[in-house]
Amino acid sequence: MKYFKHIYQAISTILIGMGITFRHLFQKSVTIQYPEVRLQLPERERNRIFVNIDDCIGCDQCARACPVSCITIETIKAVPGDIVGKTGVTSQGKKKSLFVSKFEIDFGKCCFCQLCVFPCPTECIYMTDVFEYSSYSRDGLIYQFSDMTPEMVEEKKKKLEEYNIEQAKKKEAAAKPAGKPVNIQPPEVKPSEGENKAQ
Amino acid sequence: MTEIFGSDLIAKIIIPIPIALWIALFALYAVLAERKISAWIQDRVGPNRVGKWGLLQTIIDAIKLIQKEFVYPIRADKLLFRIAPYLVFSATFLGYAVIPFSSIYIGVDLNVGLFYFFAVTSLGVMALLIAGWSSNNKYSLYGGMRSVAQIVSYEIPTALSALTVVMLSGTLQMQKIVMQQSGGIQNWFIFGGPGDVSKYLLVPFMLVSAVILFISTLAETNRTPFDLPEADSELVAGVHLEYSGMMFAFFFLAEYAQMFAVSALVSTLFFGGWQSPFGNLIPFLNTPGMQFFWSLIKGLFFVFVQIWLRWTLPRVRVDQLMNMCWKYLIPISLANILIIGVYIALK
Amino acid sequence: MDINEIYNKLKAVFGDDIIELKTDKPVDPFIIVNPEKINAICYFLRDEESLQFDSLSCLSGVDFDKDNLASVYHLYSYALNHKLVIKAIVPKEKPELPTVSDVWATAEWHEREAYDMMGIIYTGHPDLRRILTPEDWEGHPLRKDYKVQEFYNGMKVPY
Amino acid sequence: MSELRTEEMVINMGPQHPSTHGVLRLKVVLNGEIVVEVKPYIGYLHRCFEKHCEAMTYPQVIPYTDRMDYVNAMNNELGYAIAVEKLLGIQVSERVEYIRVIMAELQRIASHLIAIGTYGNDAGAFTPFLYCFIDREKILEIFEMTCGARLLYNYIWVGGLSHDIPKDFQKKVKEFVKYFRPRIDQLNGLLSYNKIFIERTANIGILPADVAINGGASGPTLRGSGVKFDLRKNDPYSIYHKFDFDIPTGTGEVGTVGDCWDRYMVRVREMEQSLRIIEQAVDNIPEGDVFADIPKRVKPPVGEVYVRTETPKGELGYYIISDGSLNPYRVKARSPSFCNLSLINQISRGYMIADLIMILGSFDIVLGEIDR
Repeated sequence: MKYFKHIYQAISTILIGMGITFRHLFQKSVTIQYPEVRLQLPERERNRIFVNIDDCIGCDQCARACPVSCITIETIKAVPGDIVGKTGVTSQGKKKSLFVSKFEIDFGKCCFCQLCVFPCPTECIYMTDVFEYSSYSRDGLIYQFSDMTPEMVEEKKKKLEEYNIEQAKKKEAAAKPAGKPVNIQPPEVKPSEGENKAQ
Repeated sequence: MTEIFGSDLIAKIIIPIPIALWIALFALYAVLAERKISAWIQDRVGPNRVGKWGLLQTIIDAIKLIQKEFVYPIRADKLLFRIAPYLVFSATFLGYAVIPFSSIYIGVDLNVGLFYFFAVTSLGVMALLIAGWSSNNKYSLYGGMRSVAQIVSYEIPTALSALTVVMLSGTLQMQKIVMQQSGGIQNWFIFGGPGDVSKYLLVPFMLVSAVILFISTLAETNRTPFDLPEADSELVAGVHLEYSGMMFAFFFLAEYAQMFAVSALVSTLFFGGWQSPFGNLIPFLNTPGMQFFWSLIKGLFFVFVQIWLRWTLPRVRVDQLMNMCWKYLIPISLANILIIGVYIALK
Repeated sequence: MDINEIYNKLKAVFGDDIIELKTDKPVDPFIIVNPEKINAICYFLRDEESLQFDSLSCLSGVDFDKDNLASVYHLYSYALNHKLVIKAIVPKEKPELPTVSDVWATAEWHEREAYDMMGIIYTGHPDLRRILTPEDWEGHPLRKDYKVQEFYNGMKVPY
Repeated sequence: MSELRTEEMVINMGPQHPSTHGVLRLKVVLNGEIVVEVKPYIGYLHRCFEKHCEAMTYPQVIPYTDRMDYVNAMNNELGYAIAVEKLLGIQVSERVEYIRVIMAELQRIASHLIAIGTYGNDAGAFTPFLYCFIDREKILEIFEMTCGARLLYNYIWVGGLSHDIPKDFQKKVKEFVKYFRPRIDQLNGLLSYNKIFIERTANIGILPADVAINGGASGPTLRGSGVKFDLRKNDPYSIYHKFDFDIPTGTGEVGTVGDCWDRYMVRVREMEQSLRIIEQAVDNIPEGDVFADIPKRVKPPVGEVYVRTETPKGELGYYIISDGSLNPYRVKARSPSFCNLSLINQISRGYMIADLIMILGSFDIVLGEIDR
């Protein structure tokens, strides 16, 4: 009896399966013809990072938050009187006192965790919905966001050096009578509010 | 045929050409059909980039395969490795000789046609074993060994279930078997063949017979759920593992060619071959030209069922495959033969 | 069962081999035991009717301090639904202690991992090989004083 | 005539093999088609998770936990977050807990869908695999909408969440629940109760309950052996005690208790239970701020904690030792797949090579988690 039960089970379950697949023959496909048809990506999409360098104050918080160290930032202090960027302030009116001579993100390393976005005090680093940026070489994935040319970097470095020497001389001169050091004002960075920030 | 071409020799040369063309065309589009049907079953679109609806896809694939270099595994038996794919294909191609496509078109109408078909198609097993062994790969060897066990075992239920038809028709000649089923759908052997009303008693048994024949030919073509020689989740690709380029394409071609061959066999034996289902009610449908249409459409239907099954079912295990053959298919088909024998004796 | 009861019970049976019960740390109190007796203690913990620690949740190697390594056993009893943490501390010069893989089969791979990562040698282990790093790797990576080898099979390691 | 000399054949299955679910290498000793011994070699995907953690701050570890069991990132994060919160002594708000539970359960379904789909694929049925992926896609869409990522979320943070849920989140989740119920029935018809599938999995790879417990099996592998144990019920974390759900166990419905089919079926039934939890949770998300409890600096006191959570694969434990600095002193992840895989040699002896694939598949291992 078990013998015939097996046969019955085999045939019936196979027919059930065939019925299910037959129904699917006429169902609309779920495939999206990708290059032609594109999905509407949600606004929170986390893909390639973009840095709005005009707003960047060079505080290095994003680089420190990055778990894979894919962000490299180098800065040069601005000498008093020098204007950083076009206006010298961010779009929120924060004063910029550092030239960002290098702001590189290596997307070959980036893990798209968004940890760099939250601590940014000026919200200048954010994730976009651009996901098509493959490259033939790994160097092609290193993005330079700084808008300074090497000449400008050289110039600013020189300026700073000269200023430093000048300051040192002044300090030396001043130290003799008063002993009061003259500090270069460190960049004003407010403590991070980013961690609490939602999009 | 000799009358048409004037010479026996020329006829013998010319007759296989349409079959070869048909195989090539069929294999190209069966691959596409397989991919399309599987895509539809799985709610996908399938190939649609090369040509309209992807119609040129397999042609492009074939061109790619032709261009590829032959890669021989180190320490493979080069000669055997090389000839195996062609042997597989020729075994299948030889089977086509006795498949009646129309009342006027059959390769050779042998008086032992059915027997010849079984004999020749099972030659393919040798080639699979050669392929598996000569690849010098453990997975391939397993695949080869499995395919031998499988195909040799499944020869028996194939032959036994075909025997029911032979008993009723009294001939092994393919063309004659088809001729006997003339006169409409009720005379097909699935409905007991020609005869008086008592033949309808046979319908359930002939149905069982047809199903067994279908299952066991499915196993002989090594398709899911019986694709153990190439079981891709265990043996990676089994016998095909080391093959690339055109040699792989020949295995592929042979598989698809055999799919149609066995489908044509099932339709010839049980579903009237090239006979129109309407008999002589509509004479136009029974002209030699339309007979091609019927034989192809019936064959293609069973090819579709094979594809459909493949994308529905999981694969059986090797011992279950044997169990199924020896414990289920063979006893049932033997019982079937007995019943039909009793019926014939009583009549 | 409360950790104190377990501690007293163990103390009664094994005496000085049960070294210390620590509950002052935030969360998870643990018992420090003599590493040489770990196998016997584990057998007792598993087979004692009132304890029945039938499973080893986790076995971790820890770089305990400058001179010591620790093997930490997180036990759980499916039967009685209670937990226990025991630690066995071994010196770095001779980081050897008996295996518990005969008590809980799962310990076999965990001990291999601890050996691989920390260099703790479990005597009596049936198959103490490296498990995650290649077999010819040098050093035990999770030790705090681990230095990455310069070359591995001709490949430069710190890329 | 002298006796025929036979010898056992050694097959290296993997690291590149379609059915080892990643870069696992099995050295299989075979006698014909019969498995004599299986020796797993792991470590091909070792990415030094534990060593990395020692150089990271606590929040920075979370993206790394995502990459352990990469099809189940939410549950990995959840376990880690709970562990660090326990070290810090933070109690997160109700709203956060509810969202976490919904996310974890959705992820459980997604992970089980992969397990089931690939299991069908191992058996040779490719179609269920793609059906499962169609369903999984819907879950990933919800995740993408919520946190912007599809696979590795970095969503559950220590003390809170990275984003609040979007406006139509609840609607989408309810739609999914409604859509998914019939799909389970379809899956059962197509695969679970298919005779060939049952033949392939029933009475194969039987794992008795005592061996499972002693061998450290957990999750569906343990429950498949008939042990009614689920950390969500038996050792509740987060707010699982508030929800009403059953623990499906293997019953030996078509074979023996603890066979591959039972392990498979536990997963299918668990998906239904997850749907139940989601249904209960999604309407009751309280109002609140999901960022309120996020500490500015995660600097736990000296101490250690072992927290285990029930991931789709089983018991995921984090053993975290803090030395009072910003970086953890030691993070050990007790991964369920690691322990489950160590049982394979014990239970696959004497079966055929095709069964070995089915046994391996029924454990639902993810190599990212085994090798870490």
